[in-house]
Amino acid sequence: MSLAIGSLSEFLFGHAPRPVSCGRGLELGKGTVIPEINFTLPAMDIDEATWPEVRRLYAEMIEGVCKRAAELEAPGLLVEFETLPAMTIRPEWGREIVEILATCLHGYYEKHGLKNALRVTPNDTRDFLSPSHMRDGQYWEAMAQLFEMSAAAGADLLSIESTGGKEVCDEALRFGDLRQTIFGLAILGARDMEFLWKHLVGVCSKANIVPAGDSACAFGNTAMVLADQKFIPRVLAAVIRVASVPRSLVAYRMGAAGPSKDCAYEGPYLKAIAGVPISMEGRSSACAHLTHVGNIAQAVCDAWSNESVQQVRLLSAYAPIVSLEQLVYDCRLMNTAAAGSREDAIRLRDWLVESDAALDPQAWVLRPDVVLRIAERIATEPTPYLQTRVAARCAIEEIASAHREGRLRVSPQEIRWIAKIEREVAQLPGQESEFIDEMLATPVAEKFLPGEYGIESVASR
Amino acid sequence: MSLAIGSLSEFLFGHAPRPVSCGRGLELGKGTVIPEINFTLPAMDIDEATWPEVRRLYAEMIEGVCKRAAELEAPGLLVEFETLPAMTIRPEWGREIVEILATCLHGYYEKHGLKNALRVTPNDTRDFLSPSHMRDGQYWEAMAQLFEMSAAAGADLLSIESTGGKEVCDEALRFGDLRQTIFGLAILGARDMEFLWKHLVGVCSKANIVPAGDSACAFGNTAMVLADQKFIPRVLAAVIRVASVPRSLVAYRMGAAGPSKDCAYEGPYLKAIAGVPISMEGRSSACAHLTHVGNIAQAVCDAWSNESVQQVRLLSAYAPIVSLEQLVYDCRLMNTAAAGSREDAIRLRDWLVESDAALDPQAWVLRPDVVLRIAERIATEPTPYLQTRVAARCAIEEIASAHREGRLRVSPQEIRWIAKIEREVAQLPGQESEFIDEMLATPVAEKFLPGEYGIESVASR
Amino acid sequence: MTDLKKLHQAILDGNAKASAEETAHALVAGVDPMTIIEGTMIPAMDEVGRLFECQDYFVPELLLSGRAMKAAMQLLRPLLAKSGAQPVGRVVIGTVKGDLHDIGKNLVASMLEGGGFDVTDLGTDVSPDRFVAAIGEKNADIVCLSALLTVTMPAMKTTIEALERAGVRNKVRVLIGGAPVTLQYAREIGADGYGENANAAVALARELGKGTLRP
Amino acid sequence: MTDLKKLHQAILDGNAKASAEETAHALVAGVDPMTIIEGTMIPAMDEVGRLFECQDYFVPELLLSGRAMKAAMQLLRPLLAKSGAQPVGRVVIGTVKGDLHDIGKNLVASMLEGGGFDVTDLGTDVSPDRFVAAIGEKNADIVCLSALLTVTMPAMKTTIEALERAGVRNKVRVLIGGAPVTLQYAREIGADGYGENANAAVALARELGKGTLRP
Ligand SMILES: [Zn+2]
Ligand SMILES: [Zn+2]
Ligand SMILES: [Zn+2]
Repeated sequence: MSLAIGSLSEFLFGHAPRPVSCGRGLELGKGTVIPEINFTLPAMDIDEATWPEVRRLYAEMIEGVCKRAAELEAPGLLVEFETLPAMTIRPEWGREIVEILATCLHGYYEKHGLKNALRVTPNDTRDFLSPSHMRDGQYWEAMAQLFEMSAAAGADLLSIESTGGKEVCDEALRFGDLRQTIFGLAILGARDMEFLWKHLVGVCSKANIVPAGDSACAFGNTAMVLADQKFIPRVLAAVIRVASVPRSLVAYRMGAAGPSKDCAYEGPYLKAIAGVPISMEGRSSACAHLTHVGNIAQAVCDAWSNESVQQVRLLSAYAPIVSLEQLVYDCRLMNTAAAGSREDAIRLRDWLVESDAALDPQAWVLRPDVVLRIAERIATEPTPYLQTRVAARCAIEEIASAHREGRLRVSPQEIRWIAKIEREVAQLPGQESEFIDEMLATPVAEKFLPGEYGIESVASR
Repeated sequence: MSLAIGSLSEFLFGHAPRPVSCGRGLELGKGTVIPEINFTLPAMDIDEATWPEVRRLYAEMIEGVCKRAAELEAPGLLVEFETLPAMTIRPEWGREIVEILATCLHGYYEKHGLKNALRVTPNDTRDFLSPSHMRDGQYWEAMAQLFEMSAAAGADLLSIESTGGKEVCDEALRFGDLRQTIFGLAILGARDMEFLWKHLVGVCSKANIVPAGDSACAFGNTAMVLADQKFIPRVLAAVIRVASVPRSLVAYRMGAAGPSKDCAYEGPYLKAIAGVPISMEGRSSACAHLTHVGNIAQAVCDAWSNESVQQVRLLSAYAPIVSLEQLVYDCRLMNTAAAGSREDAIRLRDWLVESDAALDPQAWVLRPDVVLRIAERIATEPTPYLQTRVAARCAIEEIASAHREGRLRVSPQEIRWIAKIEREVAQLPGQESEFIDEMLATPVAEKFLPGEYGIESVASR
Repeated sequence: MTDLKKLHQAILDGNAKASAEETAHALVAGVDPMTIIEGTMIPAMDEVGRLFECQDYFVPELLLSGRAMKAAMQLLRPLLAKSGAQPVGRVVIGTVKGDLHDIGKNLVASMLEGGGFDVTDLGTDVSPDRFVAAIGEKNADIVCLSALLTVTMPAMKTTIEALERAGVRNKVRVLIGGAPVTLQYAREIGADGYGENANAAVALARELGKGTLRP
Repeated sequence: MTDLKKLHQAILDGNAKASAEETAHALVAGVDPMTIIEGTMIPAMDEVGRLFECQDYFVPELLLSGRAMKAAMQLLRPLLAKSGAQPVGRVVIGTVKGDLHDIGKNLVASMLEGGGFDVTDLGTDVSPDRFVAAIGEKNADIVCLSALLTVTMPAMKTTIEALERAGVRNKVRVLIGGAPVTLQYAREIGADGYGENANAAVALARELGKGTLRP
């Protein structure tokens, strides 16, 4: 597999080798960066009694952001609806909201010419059971149903932030255990992605809509948030970010087309390897989580997102409208720079990069040059596990050498972690089956059902 | 009077001809753009019973933003405390909050090396009486006392958003009456500014702190918000913005040093004429009011602000921390670009400008080239009234010609307003005394007390 | 009839002087006052309303047309039977205690007046007692409370409680508005309605006038 | 004494195997169990706590040291009189109904364990009834409720109401946390405390354990 993006000068915001057309006239990766807005409910119960109010709130939110997008003459608008658990478990509820959103979006396209599309992201509820059932049972059934219903009710793109492997990774992150994290990502996560995205691509192709992409949110972003609270080292979070790339790549191998999910900060790698347009978030999503990659995350984005914000009132307007406005101005700046020349776009990209890169290893691994170097190594490996192994190894190598050369600052108490991670990566088995056998023999095996990931249990071997 | 900024290539963010040093190591206009953060209480009563909670909230807010500023290694931090009415009327309350904020800021300078300064902006309560008493009475007394107390309690800069002339302008804005607006700004406002800033500069020089600047918020921003709601034409709001420049300039003539107030969008004019560093806000202050100048407002700023946000919880953190984080990343980008070369800084400035300028006359009049042209004309006039007259005339001329040349879009229903404004501006008297006599003979005279503005009433002439 | 076309135009132009002159001409020419009102003035104001709704007119134009209409009415009112001159409703409006912001409140007040309401504007920093007193004096149907500061919002609740204690809460509909105010908050404090902006506030007052709406 | 220095180091390193080995050596060499605990293990864990507080240690190091301590204790516990082995407090913890997020909750749970609490983790999506039942079974002093979604926050209130109905509210202190939760909210629903992050939650549990704090 060779990279979709061959050189640094082609690695730009707004441009993707495989652009996507979706919804009502919306194009991603064709030269213009588009704002992607996501919103959620304020603190409230969701039940029969409050359901009319839930409907009213979604109608109010979508109307607010569309109205402002039209007033600001946004170049287009991608709206993401991420369901809440109750709306996946009871898919009819999810469907109702999809319909409300789609109706408003159609209206704004017709009345105001606002190009737009609706991305629906059912919340992955399969871990409501413990251990999780990934491929059957009531939670899977309801979620599968919601995909179909969303496609029928007006979704233009389907996404998910799938959680296969999370059972194993949550503990691993707390204990800073990279080996167990990689087991969760590359063995369990990648297998679940294969199953899930095969299914999702099927649903989309029947409905003639776009299978967009997944996010290693439950892994990479959990690590990022823990690192931001100084609970785990940033170097570890940075390595986990890169190690999550092969898992997220599986979606594209199975037929997903992008744009990737906003909170998939592994996006630049996905774009470099698979050529798909990517959605990113950074300072724009400070409302959802604080970050150390606020600018650099924007460097090669095709859609620019706020991640999520509740319908709470700020002094000016509701928070989703505030987010929308900020995204539109950010996109204006990028699109204005790019309208000058490719050199200008590169210049802005590089300022976004340089303003963050040296301060945090999590930013460093998002440098376009670093991304291309590591992506190339990932692309040469045949399986998600081997890709993940090399991804982790390259990531810690890049960090270590940048730190040695004085180009990247690593805080004193993190320095011993560089050697620790190098050691752990070096000890990862060369054979996937060996790795699986080893992990199945530890208490980790009690946390998940091997069959749910297509893995034969030790007993049945 | 000649301009402090002689050419477009010197008109840059981060650089001001007359930089300001203040607080603990903070420098404005010396090459680095600094974030300025402002926060306010959530919905609550302020009274004896809630006062301990008010204190707790301010302590929580300042700690939150300082902590994050230190984590993100902000190049400095300007904190603005704008009092609420109850804290001006009872200045001891205002003083207590100043002390809480100053203590925290001192601590972060000492422990984390975070350069910082505290701007205190007492809320102008003089219009609690109707008609307002501007120079005596309980409200003036309390406000004057708060200035002194703030200086003693740890304020590093004093500002105000003074309201002299507002009595007349509020009605004028509703009726789209430019003549009456100019009376409020240039006759009443300018006289009040002279009285007020003479006093303020005195307080600051005694305490050896910085008299910063004022804002035509009650005029220009009221017009901007009304225009954004489509209640008044944008061309009118744009002309009022430029017409507010001479009033705000008075502060600098009286000895203010900057940085100007964030919400004074007339800032670029102040910088061009008086050479002071300016604080600006744009997309960063969408939390406080929506805007059509989200990027262009940033083009020549020295501090970059969020205007104000309540202590409400977002998914990530409290809203002031979210604002702070976004400001820091915006400053990083500007400072990174400027670190390259002056040409790079100009490039980023011009993208910020071009991305907004053509879409709205309010943006157009903030173009650095337009600012320099109009500023030059303002600087040649001897009095605030004549300066305002020429400012309004030049503003509508610039808008009309840019629209004619197809460089600025004006919406169809606003076009007839261009001619209307041109007519009204042409009819403004050449003599200030004539203008005053005329207005004193209308019902407008019932709205204010001439003596409070140093104007002899008709009776006593 | 030519004269009445000019009156129509004077109202559309917001020209109070011309409006009064043309009305005077029409009266001299013997036109019946009700014909002037129903045949010309009301259609002219309807046209103004339409122009405002489709965003061709701005607020100043709306308000100036209202003034022109008033100027004409001052000549006509003495000639009319009392019965026909009922206002759409009686409104008491003010910015609540501790809050000085009045541009939004004034805007709503003038737009309500333009819409045919009898409006008593109590100004800013209005105590609950003054609201209670004004409701009695003016026999108001609707009370509009405005607040721009988060720290003065609670005074809306206090004011509504004062209306309850004074026994007048049931006689009036309470409408609230201002930047930090939400529908949610309106419900919490038991207001009858919430206007997101001046347009919405006036529309809501009309609805409340008809007695059809409770949130 | 050399051996006990090694035990000290094993706990600092979070090396459970070495920690157990060194403890076994010390016992064989005839060192009194209470000497091992009070002279070495408690000072070692205090050192770990200090390193964590000054941000030299991260959570994984804290938790691994806790594991190393536990491994040693497994050898020592049978040799101790029952009286000395009281936990700091008994905690029941869980993510409330409808919410699946558990990383924050798990972090708090493991840090509480490391801090000497007896922790019962009910997992995620825990109904009010299960909290009530667990409090009875475990004779808990403290209940920790976690929520990451704005739409599951109200379940915290419901849970506290259930504790009241079941008559156990007065027996326990209720501590809440999670991204959307605020001190304000904790007060509103009558919780006893709010932890802004895992550190704060553990510190608060310690305070509550001493019975000193009510918000
Ligand atoms: Zn996510
Ligand atoms: Zn998301
Ligand atoms: Zn202001």
